[in-house]
Amino acid sequence: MAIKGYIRERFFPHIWCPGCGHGIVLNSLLRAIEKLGMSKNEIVVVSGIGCSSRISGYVDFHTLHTIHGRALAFATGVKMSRPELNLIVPMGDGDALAIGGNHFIHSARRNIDMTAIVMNNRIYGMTGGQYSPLSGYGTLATTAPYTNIDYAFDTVELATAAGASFVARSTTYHVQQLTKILKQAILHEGFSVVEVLSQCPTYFGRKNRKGTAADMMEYYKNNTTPVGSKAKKENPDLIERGVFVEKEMLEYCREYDKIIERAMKERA
Amino acid sequence: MAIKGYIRERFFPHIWCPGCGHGIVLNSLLRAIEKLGMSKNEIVVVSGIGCSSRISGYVDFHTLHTIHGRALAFATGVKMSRPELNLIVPMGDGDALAIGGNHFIHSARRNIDMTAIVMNNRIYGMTGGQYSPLSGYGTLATTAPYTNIDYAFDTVELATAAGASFVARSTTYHVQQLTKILKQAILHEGFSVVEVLSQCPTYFGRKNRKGTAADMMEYYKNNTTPVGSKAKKENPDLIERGVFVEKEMLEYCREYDKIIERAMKERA
Amino acid sequence: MKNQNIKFIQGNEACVEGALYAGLDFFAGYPITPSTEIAELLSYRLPQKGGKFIQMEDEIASMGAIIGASLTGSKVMTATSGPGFSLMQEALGYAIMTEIPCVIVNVQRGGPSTGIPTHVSQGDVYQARWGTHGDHAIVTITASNHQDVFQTTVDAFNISETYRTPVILLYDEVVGHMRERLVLPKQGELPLVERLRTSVREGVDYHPYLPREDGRLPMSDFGGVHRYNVTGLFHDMWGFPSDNPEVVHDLIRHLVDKIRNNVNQIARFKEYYLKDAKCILISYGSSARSARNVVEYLRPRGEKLGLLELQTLWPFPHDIVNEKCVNAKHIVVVEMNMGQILREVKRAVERPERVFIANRIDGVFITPKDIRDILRVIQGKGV
Amino acid sequence: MKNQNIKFIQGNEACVEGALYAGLDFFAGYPITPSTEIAELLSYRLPQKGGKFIQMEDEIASMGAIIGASLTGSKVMTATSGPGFSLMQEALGYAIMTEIPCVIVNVQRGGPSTGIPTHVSQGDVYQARWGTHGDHAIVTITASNHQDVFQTTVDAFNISETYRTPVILLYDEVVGHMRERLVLPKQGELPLVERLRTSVREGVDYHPYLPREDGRLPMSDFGGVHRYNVTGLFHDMWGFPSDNPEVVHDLIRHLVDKIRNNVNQIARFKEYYLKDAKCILISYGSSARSARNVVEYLRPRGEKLGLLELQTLWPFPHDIVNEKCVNAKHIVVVEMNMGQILREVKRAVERPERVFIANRIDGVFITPKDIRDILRVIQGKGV
Amino acid sequence: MAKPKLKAHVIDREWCKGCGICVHFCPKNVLELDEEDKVVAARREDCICCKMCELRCPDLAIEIETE
Amino acid sequence: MAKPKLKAHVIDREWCKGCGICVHFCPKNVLELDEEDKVVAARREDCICCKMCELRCPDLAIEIETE
Amino acid sequence: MEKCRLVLSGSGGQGVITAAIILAEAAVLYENMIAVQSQVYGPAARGGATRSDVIISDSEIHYPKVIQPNVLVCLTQEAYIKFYPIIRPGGLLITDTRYVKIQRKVDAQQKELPVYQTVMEEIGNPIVFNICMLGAVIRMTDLVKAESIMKVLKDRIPSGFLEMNRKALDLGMKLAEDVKS
Amino acid sequence: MEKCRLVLSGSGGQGVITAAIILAEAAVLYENMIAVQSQVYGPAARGGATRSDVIISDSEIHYPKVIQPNVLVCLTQEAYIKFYPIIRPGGLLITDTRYVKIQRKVDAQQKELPVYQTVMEEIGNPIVFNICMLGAVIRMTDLVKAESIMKVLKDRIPSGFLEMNRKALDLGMKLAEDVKS
Ligand SMILES: Cc1ncc(C[n+]2csc(CCOP(=O)(O)OP(=O)(O)O)c2C)c(N)n1
Ligand SMILES: Cc1ncc(C[n+]2csc(CCOP(=O)(O)OP(=O)(O)O)c2C)c(N)n1
Ligand code: SF4
Ligand code: SF4
Ligand code: SF4
Ligand code: SF4
Repeated sequence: MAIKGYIRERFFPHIWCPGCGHGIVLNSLLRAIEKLGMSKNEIVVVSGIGCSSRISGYVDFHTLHTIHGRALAFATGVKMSRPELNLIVPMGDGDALAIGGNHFIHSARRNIDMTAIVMNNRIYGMTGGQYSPLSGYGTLATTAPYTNIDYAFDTVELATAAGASFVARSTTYHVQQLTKILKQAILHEGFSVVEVLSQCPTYFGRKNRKGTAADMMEYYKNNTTPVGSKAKKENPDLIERGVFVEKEMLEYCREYDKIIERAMKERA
Repeated sequence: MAIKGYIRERFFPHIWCPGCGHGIVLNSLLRAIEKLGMSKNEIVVVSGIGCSSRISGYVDFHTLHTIHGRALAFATGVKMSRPELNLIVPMGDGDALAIGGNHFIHSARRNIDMTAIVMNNRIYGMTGGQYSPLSGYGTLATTAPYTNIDYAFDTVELATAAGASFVARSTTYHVQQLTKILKQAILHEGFSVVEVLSQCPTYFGRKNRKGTAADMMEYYKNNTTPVGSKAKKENPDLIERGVFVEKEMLEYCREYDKIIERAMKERA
Repeated sequence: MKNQNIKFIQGNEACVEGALYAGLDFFAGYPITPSTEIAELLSYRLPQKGGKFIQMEDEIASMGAIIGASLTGSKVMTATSGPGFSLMQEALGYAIMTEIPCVIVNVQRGGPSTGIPTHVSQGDVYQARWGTHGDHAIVTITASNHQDVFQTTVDAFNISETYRTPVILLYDEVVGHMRERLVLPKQGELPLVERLRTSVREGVDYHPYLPREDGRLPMSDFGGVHRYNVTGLFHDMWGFPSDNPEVVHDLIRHLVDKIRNNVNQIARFKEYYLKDAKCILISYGSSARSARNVVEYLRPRGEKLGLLELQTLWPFPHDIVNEKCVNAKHIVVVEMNMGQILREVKRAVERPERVFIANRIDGVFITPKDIRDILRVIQGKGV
Repeated sequence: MKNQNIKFIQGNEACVEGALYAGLDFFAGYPITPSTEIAELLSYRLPQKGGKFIQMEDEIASMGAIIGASLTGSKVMTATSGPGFSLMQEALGYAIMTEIPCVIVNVQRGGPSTGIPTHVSQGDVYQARWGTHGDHAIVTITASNHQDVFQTTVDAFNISETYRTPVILLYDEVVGHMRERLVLPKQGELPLVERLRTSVREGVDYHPYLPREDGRLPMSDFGGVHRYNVTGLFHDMWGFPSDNPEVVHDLIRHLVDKIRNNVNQIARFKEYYLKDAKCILISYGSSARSARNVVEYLRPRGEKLGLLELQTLWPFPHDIVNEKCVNAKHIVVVEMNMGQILREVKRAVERPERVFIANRIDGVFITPKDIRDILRVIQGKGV
Repeated sequence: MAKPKLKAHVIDREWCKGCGICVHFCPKNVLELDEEDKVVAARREDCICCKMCELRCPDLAIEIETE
Repeated sequence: MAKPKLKAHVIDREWCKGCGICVHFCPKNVLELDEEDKVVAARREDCICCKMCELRCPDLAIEIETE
Repeated sequence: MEKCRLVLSGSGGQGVITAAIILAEAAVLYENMIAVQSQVYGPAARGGATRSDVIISDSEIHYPKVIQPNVLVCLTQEAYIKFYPIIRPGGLLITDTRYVKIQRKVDAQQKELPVYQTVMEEIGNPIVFNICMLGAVIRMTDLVKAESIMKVLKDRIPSGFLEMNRKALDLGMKLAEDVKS
Repeated sequence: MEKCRLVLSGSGGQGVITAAIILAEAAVLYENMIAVQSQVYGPAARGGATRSDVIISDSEIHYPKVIQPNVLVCLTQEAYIKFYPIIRPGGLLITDTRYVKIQRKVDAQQKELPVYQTVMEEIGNPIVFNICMLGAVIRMTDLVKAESIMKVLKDRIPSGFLEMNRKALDLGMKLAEDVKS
């Protein structure tokens, strides 16, 4: 099916600003799903609140637009009662890691089968440009007029430490890699985290003089490198892209099925 | 001052069960403070809710017994407005890492100067023995009658990934090491995490047939090893003890003081 | 010989029995005294019937999980007490807005804040009605003994499915923890309302938020043949966000009226000796037991005393209460708070100056003597 | 020439000016429309005076942080809107129980749930009163123009310090976002209530929870010379947990009575043309602007119309409202919800059948025409 | 497989927001924005059908149709 | 420094809950629980004043006094 | 029958609450009487004196707590001191000789039974202490039959332990007879 | 004076909201009049047609929104289509020739000004488009003096840009004169 077959065209053009990286994530995600040849009815997209979370309204799947930061908790309920469904949970960096941080690490710990996409634009877009836990030290935001003194999480390290069995990172510039990674993440059985370095030209870009959307993507082009590349050794400031973790681990819903078996046996 | 000088004797004997590890943590903490020769007025102890959190009522410092999981958030307010105070935040494993997980990782990320003590008995004691995010796969609890399928966090890894600048682990058996580590943690400027493997003979012990409190401590004696010991290489199942992370990083309150300087200059 | 259908259990266990009888499939919760036994027992019982139990990281996540599960067609429940109930308020509003059936049990303990966790109280009555932000309506039910706990739990699921609304089961520590007899009804003995599923076939345009003539909203299991959108924003009949004033107005009216206009159908209550009662006690939950004791004690002693035991607290059955009380000289609300149902009774009856309160707010279960002493004072008899 | 004390700003900025005037030292918050400007401006202004701003990971943490900071002697505030306000309810109860002064701003938007985030509503009035679990009392204030926003913000800090209670500033999107003139009072022009600190000297036994004869509770800055315990459990005069029924009873009564008994001291309101008014509009917040417009429009046209603008919503000034309304033929509550203050007015006045509502619940700011149209119907004049 | 031959740049002027991403990253500089800030294939003959514009467009507004 | 000489095992029978931790871990097996489940120094002469009982007691109920 | 109001008290580990539940359950399930059982919760209950109330009757029980027990069992000194003042004058007050030193002034029929001692001597396992005490109680009050207690135990404990419990129950009943006569 | 009700509309980047604020602020701070400004928020405002309302008066303003403007400025076609129906019959409707094709049927004095074109030709920087438009508005309505606008700008923008803005303002006023006469 052409990717337009996966969207709700009547709502386009979407509400995102010109050049918003979230649109590129949408673009990539649709292509990944198309390549996987999945049917619309087997996909559930659960999102929270934020510009990024509006993505759920645009895709023609089962879409659950929840409350800020809690998407993964809702998704857990959906997945546990319908394990055959494929859960995709796109979240903004604030949604996933500020207010939603606890659900993020606990979902990872349980290794419940779903794909969490962190659309990281390093800012709160929807509310107009406040700093997020991924903005990083020294950045400017409407609530950090004297520059931000908060350190940023490393999404990859946090997800890994919390127990996610698939952890990857890409950017809105590297759309082909992104599509490929999203495919792997969706196929992976267990909790997968894909961080996408995205751009908010309207707020993060303007506040931090990062130029146009294209300029911000240029930055990702020039300041990232494949995982374990030697470029990284020469220049530690480079951000690594690619798959960081991919391991076989018992998946939560399957484990629970065993519990049910045991419980029913005991009973009989 | 003798350690009894640091407690509120009128509330003893305390409410903890016979053999509860929390009492040993109290014992060690008092000795650490005594060795540091700190005055009672410079210490603020903030706790949440749980058996462990009752510790705040027994020590003769400024004590703030808050709500479940939020101790670090309250402590952040205290510390920011009175940076000269020493903040100690003892929490149960559920308090710190179930409902409190988000505040835990964000406090670590900010590297705000306080000492978080995770009194890890792998169970919810106060509510009577439900599993916690540190119980671990295969354990029994009142809410895991068919054994627990949740994986456990590794507190040390999680704290490290979140950005804590001091991360250590000890046990209620290794009281001398524990006291030493608590001293270091309190002296460290930045966010320090000390996980103490503690015992709840009443619930975790009983449910999981771990024997008496002494037996549970024997277990810690026999199944832990100093960080990086080669015993670990030979037997990967051993739990490492000691200081895992100790690094110099800009501390949050000091950073904020610089913000104030800048703001005042700009204004003048 | 032992009757397999008779059990001697705690109120919390009776609630579990009721939930399982009603067809509970999924429970997500976070332990808290005095509700924890509900989670503990369900972690054991649910998988035995192929259902699922999960202990989440907190109460917010628990609400999220049950809402998600309900959307796929499961009957869901969570259980908590005051502090957890406060945390659930945001997600509760989401369930109200999206009209997703779910049952929330709040076994009340003493508040505010951590309060007295192991002592009884009925202090969350108003929070159950107004705890979440924005205009809304909600159903809240309670009970005073295990047979009624079972029955009202079943009712809760039925009402939740019928009106597609969260229902709050507002029990209290005394009922939750005490043990007494429960006679299990046979399957089929109590009517069960199953999820009303859409009859719209695959491919035909399904409107998840277009009520039928009878006001009911047929559902399509999430993940099924109909793909639609669910959002906590105001939304149109397709479930898509809208700030069109007409859409907003109609939705909020629908959400509130579907409950308000059915106040009498939702009303559950019991009455004792009301016909000729000069003085009527109005009570609910465990305090109704003490009130009942007082009535049974004073009737034989010649006092024209009656008891109206409320089970449905919200929507408050104003007309019913008013009508029952027309001839009473004194109306005394017996509760363990500072007068929450008292407020409603005063709003409900004519001549509110007839309405008094006999309460206790110190964590101690109100005794018949407490009530009798206050009664005498109200009746002008003095101590 | 420009007068430095005149500003043309948003209501949210007026709130910030008021808070700084009142001596705000510490703000912790989490962004949410339509309150975000408060946080943004304070992140810039607070450090300029040596104060501190922190953006926390969520609203729960924000409440925790301001409570902790207040305990050390700081004047503190947070700001949010519906969804965040729901999340704050548990910690709000803690501040009530521990009697720690703090100011919580809720700039209301359309609910329930995510609702209509950028549109106006006044739907959180009852939640402000009853949102947290357990019996309790709370102060809630609002305003309709920037001068009053400034004034009520200062009041909020004063009341919070005087009674050692959280105070809710319940503004709305229209007032928060519109820009109009604010004339800054000079320092000293408005009285400020500073933290009442204990006079007990070091070493002498200090009782953090033993009220003085006048009912006020002197505080010792946390981290100072007096070490004591603070807990959300019921506690004795030293702040240590107690489930002694007498202690519990006295504490809950103290918490509620200190507010209830001072309802008239806490009451803030404004009145226009009430003396001879046959029809009285009662309104608050932005809707009071439309109501005022109606009064000013119809008076010259011969209608005996008056306006009672409420600023203090909780504790609700029943006696004042009743007294102001004795001679009115019609009383019309103008608000943007389904009748929350309407409920209170009906409870307050004699002959509640005189009370009507003119409201709007579709996210659109109520217009003078909306009110005039409804008025005619109420007066039996028809459309 | 033979390299694809361009049929058309299918551009949805309603959806295009003129962000310029496709223009910026087009390896052959085929695209530009017109006075209404909508993308146009100014030098379509140079197009090598790499489809990078299509893959990177945040608005799904441009597609490369090949024969 | 000369090794410390024992003065007394100071035991608070009110605080001791008889958990047996000190008894179990005493390297010289000095301690035991009496019939009331309170700790007693049954073999005080063997005590080497290592104070491990004191450091591990969850109830701050035992102290080693040295001269 | 008149309502019988019992309070069983002691310390955490002694199993008084289990005993109370077993007693009430036996009455309800096997002698179709009405019974209500409740207990004190919270940290207070963990250390210190625990208490469990049981009311047994043939008619509905509304108020479920016991204010003035006519049967009071105290298995620790602390419990005795705390609860003897509430017993109904002339009521039955059972204590264990090992744990409780009784006071003469108490207006009640005080029965001191060497329950613990007997259990240790005859069975050697303190785990059935509470069942033995229960035997004494039912023998003295004739509230429920021993068989009913055993039926309840059958549903609750591994069959391997039934024998020991039966023995403890009988011992308790025997102790009661001795003091009775 | 009679209340003057203005609605300035256009698309996100054009700075109509800033213009509205500057106008109202000038009236309040430098000509001590009463003014209220409000605007539409939300995603709707980001894409699509933004709108800002200004009321200027010498007496108190209670109801702060504009239902029927007597001055309407539309800087995009979308805004024009959306808002021309609300203008007060006979009111002043200002549009930019580049962005708006006006419709004859509208009952208002429609003034089409080549604001954008002029700015680009004379100044070459679209950033002052809104100020130029503002110049036209104040010249046509005589609501506030150009000096007052400049004073507001002084407090808002780096002094380096003042000159350019002054020029834009004058150009706007000039454009207004041309159509006036
Ligand atoms: C409980 C709650 N708090 C705050 C908000 C306001 N809010 C909406 S989205 C958002 C953050 C958006 O940032 P992010 O998640 O990074 O997504 P983005 O908009 O940048 O794509 C916030 C704070 C809310 N809706 N609910
Ligand atoms: C909001 C809220 N939810 C739940 C509870 C109930 N509760 C109290 S303590 C606790 C967990 C205790 O476990 P842990 O933190 O590990 O400490 P421990 O008791 O084991 O020392 C829980 C769930 C509560 N008090 N508040
Ligand atoms: S504000 Fe930022 S994140 Fe939101 S749509 Fe615009 S560019 Fe994207
Ligand atoms: S229940 Fe466990 S954690 Fe709590 S006091 Fe007893 S032993 Fe300690
Ligand atoms: S990338 Fe898309 S939206 Fe941007 S200019 Fe090209 S076609 Fe238009
Ligand atoms: S460790 Fe302490 S509490 Fe335990 S037995 Fe020894 S002295 Fe008693």
